[in-house]
Amino acid sequence: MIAIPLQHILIFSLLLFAIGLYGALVRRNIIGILISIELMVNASNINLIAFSKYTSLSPETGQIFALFVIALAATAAAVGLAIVLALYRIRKTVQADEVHLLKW
Amino acid sequence: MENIGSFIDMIFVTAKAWILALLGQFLPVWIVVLASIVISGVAILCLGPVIMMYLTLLERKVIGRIQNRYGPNRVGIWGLLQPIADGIKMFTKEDIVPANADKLIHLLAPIMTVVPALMIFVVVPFGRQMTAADLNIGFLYFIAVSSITILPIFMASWSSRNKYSLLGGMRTAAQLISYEVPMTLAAVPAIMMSQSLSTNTIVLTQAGSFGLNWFIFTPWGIVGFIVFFLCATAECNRPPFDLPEAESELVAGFHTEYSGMKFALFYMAEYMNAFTLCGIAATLFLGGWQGPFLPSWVWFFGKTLALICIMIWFRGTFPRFRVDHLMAFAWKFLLPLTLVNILLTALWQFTSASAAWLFSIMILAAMLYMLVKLNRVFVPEKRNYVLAD
Amino acid sequence: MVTANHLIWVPVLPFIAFVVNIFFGARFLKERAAWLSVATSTVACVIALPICWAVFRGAHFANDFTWLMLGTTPLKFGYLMDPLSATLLFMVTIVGTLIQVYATGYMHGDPRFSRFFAYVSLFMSAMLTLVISNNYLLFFMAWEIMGLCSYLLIGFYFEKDSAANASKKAFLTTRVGDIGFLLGFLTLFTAIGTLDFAQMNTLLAGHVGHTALNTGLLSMAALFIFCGTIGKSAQFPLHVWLPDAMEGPTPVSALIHAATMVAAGVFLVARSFSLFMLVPNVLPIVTAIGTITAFMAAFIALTQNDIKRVLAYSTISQLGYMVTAMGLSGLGAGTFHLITHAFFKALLFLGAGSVIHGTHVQDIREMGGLFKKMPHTAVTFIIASLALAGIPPLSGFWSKDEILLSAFGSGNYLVFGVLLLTAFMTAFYMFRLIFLTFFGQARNHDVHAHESPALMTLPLWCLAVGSVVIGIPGSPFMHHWFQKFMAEMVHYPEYEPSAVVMACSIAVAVLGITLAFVMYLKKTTWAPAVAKKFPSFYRLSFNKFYFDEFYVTYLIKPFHALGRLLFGFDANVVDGGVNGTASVTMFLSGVKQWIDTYIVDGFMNFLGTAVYFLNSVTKRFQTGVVQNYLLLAFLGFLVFIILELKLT
Amino acid sequence: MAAILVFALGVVTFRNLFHCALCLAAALIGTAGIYIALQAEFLAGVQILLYVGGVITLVVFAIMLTEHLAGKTVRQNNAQSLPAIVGLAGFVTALIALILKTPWPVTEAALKAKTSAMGLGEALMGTYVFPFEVISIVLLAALIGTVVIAKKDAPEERP
Repeated sequence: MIAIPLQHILIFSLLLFAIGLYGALVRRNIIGILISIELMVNASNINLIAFSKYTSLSPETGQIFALFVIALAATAAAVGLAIVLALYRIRKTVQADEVHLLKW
Repeated sequence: MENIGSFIDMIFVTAKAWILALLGQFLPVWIVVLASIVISGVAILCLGPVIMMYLTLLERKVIGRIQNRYGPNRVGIWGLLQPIADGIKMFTKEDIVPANADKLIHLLAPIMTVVPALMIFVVVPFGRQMTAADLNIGFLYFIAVSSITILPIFMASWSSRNKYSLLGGMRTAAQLISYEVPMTLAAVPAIMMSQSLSTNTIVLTQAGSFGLNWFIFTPWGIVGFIVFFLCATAECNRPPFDLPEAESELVAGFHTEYSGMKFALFYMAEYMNAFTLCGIAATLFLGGWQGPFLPSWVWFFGKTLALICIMIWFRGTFPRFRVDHLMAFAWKFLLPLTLVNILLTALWQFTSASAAWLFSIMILAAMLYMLVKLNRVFVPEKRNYVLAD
Repeated sequence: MVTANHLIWVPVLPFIAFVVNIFFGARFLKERAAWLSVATSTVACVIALPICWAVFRGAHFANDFTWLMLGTTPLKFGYLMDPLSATLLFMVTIVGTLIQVYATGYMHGDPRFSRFFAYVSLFMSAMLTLVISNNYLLFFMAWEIMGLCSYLLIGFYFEKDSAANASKKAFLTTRVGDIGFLLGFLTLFTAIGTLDFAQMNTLLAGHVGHTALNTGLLSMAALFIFCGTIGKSAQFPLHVWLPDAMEGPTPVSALIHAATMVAAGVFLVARSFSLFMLVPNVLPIVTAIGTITAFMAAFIALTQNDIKRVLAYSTISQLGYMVTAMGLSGLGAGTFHLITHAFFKALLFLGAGSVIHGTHVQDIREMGGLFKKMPHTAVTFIIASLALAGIPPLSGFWSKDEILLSAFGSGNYLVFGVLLLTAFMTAFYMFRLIFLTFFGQARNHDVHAHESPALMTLPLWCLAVGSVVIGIPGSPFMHHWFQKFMAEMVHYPEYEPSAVVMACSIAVAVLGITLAFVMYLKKTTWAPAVAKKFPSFYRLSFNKFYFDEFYVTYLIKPFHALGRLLFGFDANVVDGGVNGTASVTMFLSGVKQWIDTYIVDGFMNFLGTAVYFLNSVTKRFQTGVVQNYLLLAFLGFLVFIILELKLT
Repeated sequence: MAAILVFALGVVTFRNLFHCALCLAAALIGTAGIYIALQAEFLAGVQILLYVGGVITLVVFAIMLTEHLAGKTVRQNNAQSLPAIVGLAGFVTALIALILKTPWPVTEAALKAKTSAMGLGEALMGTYVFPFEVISIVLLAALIGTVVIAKKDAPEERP
């Protein structure tokens, strides 16, 4: 009754993940990085649900973990943005490559 | 006699069924299904604007009475055609777009505002068997969709490059996020008791005994209802929670830069949200369309309009909050109260009635006392305001 | 309707009051703390009385749950409502509530008001637990908590050194007895394998006569348990703490050190009565201790001048009475006296407290002629004293008469005589106290006495009524109903009431009163004359038989000496060794330092420079830009994936 | 799906961060649609509620607080986009190959299995109660931490 075969969903989520990763790699703005990370998280969520839907007898399992992931992603976003704000307050910048104190 | 009553009760349903039957005579099934969807959709799409128009009229009338005026009474008898006139005016007005605004988003925002407001109508049970789509996650759907309404406001406030709009957007974000939490939590007891997220089931569980089974007639019910209603008032940015569009502080908040039909769309969305929120409040706690004697949809609209009148009455009565008070109220008062309320509901579920009443009243009293004690607003002797440079 | 299941609330309610007061009292409740405590104990009383009544009507409740398993034998906690505990419950709830009401007036305006009531509530809950407990362990826990409360409350005015010391003294002294008690019931457990009172009674009742049980062990257990009694209810060698305990606030003295806690010791004996009945050779010891205590305390009380100390010694001597009664296997008599004594002694203490509250002095030589100034206090005080002196038909007469009777009937004429003498002295010193305090003319004119508020006099009157009527159930009017009631629980010998005994006791009481009247109102010159006439006796009594001095000389001094000795050893020998080692170490470390600086450090510095050169190369990778790291990590991961795919 | 991908690309390529955020919102809503297609309605609801309602709002918030209104466009990408693209290409190809190669144990029974919000709740309170508790603690910690970090002069910043 489900039209989409599993492989398509997997590939789709893979692409989504790749795009997110690309964003996380090349974005200069820290907020941009966070956004991209949210994308990646979503991709993984799709996988969780898809697998639990297609292969497991109790689809709750995957959904619950997707639920946890969503919650944690929200948390991460909140904390990360708070950190970004603090950073902005101190350094007046949100560009990731302008914050490189952690080198020699 | 009662079959007439039932006929009036089911009049819309029967009408739809009749139309479908008619189509079924000479059309394939899938078209009939499509048609049923279309009919419901069209019904809602008409309902929304009409409701909005007459709510504006109602509000202006009631506010007028509160302020000892007549309100609109020139166009048509009792000014009944006033909304039409307004509509025409809105359409014919010039649509101004700021010079360096973010054109696309500035255009999208008003449209995007109306969409969720209309989408919510889907799960509102207008009467017996009159829920457009009885989703089994109806309430969650409602919360989710109404949470989307933040986005267009953001778009509006951001795209029209204007500091008042931006401030309005900020405030909206803070306020909506803050008040979503207690609103959801305040609705949880009703869901717990009816053990379903479907709005229809929630209404059905409150059936019987001349409306005494409405959730509002229980301690947790009354608390939940009050909190939910307050949060609803805040959610659709109505006074006394109308900081996002506080005339006296930010010109008109996030829709400062809008005019003509776009502005009208924002207005429409706001009123439709007010309607749906009141409808959901009635559904959750006032037993939705349940009620003796009268047809179900009359009951529903009666309750909803009553709630809306209370909202208007708020607007006529209360002064506006200060931002920090607003936040403190949400996070320090409503949130703990709702949490305790949920515990209370569990208690209610698992204890005998009399004891439950006793405990609930005691706990609630204690909680309110503590909250009021702890929320005493600290007023320093001398405030010195630092001017922004 | 109250049922036995509500009994559990009786101790719990005061405990709630304790928790609330101790945590929120100082901050939020302040003066309202008192009302919380009073309310809880009142409710406890209301719950308890119907149950007691049911028990008096012959009912019998017991309920328990397994707390833990000792090997195979379960250790059950629960409550046991038999005649004994019912009586005690009745007494404790009523007296406790009244005293707390009194205390709200007495402690008014005290900086640590709420804390006081927190402690009192804790004590109440402990005492009630002890009363209704059904096994030794629970009993012992409550017992210890009471000890703690007594410590806290005696030292309530801990700014005063005397109070602090007194509390320490009380705690340590009773501790001696408590250890005995602990050993006692552990021994009992090894002997009969249960700690449950009811089981113990049945078990032992079965074995009266033939000795299937190890009597030696049992008698040892009985002795140890009796140590507990000696400590808690201030019997002969360990009585020294009670007089000093009077440093605490007066309601505390009334509640803890007159009515309830000290009586707990006697209650303990009554609880283990079947045990004492079983082992033959312990009861004489009990009797002896009791009699000695009674006599000695009364003798000391003759010459004390502090109003509360007199009462304290009188308490000790009355406790001696009870213990004697127990020793003479007069369970009914002992318990009966315990109840009556609780009422009138609490009344006496409250009266004394009211006097102190009104005059702000405690030395009776400074009082006098207070009768007109504080009539309520005086009248109630006199009623209580008559009861204590044993004037019929007041309660004290009946109970004391019972004890004398059991002494007379069991044929211990020596004990009987001593007790009579004690009764005489009791009457004498009580009325010496009264005449010096309330009659005659005021000796110290800067004492401006005034009557206490109604909040304090009301409990006085309630207790006065109590101490008048409470004796009736044990009197011939009700055909010694009380004794029979007790006998239902554990059987013990009863004696026919004899007119001789009654006559003797009345006679000595009247004699004592008249003598006091003569010596302290009419011929005031006699008292010093007597003191001169028998200086040795006088000094002996005035210095309390030199008990404290004795303990100081033979227990505390040696400990101090030992401490000094050890300290000297420590200072000279040990420290000497330590210092020697230290100096040697110093020298060695000098050598080591040289090696460190020139060899080890040299090497280290060399390494450091080498590493520095190296890292000046490697640090290029550390750009500090997070995303570079991310990229590197990702590429590495990619490499792994590729390899993996190649391998499969 | 394609739309979602387009929006996702928008997320990573747009210069104006606000547009990125909006694209993200669109992508997330689309994902919710996919959840519905996978018969995880509850999760779809939660997705919209939490992401679009919460996270996006926060993000936009941060953007508004940090960006300058007049959208002066700074260079948004750093130097390593080329290696990233190359690596990602390899990554994607490899994994697609892997996905297509693997025989997935798709069972009809699994496809038949239905889920309901109630079942979800029972599982959450039953089997998975411990992770649930852990998550709650983490959330609490995050809440406090966020408030502490952002305390200075942005008191509205809340998760």
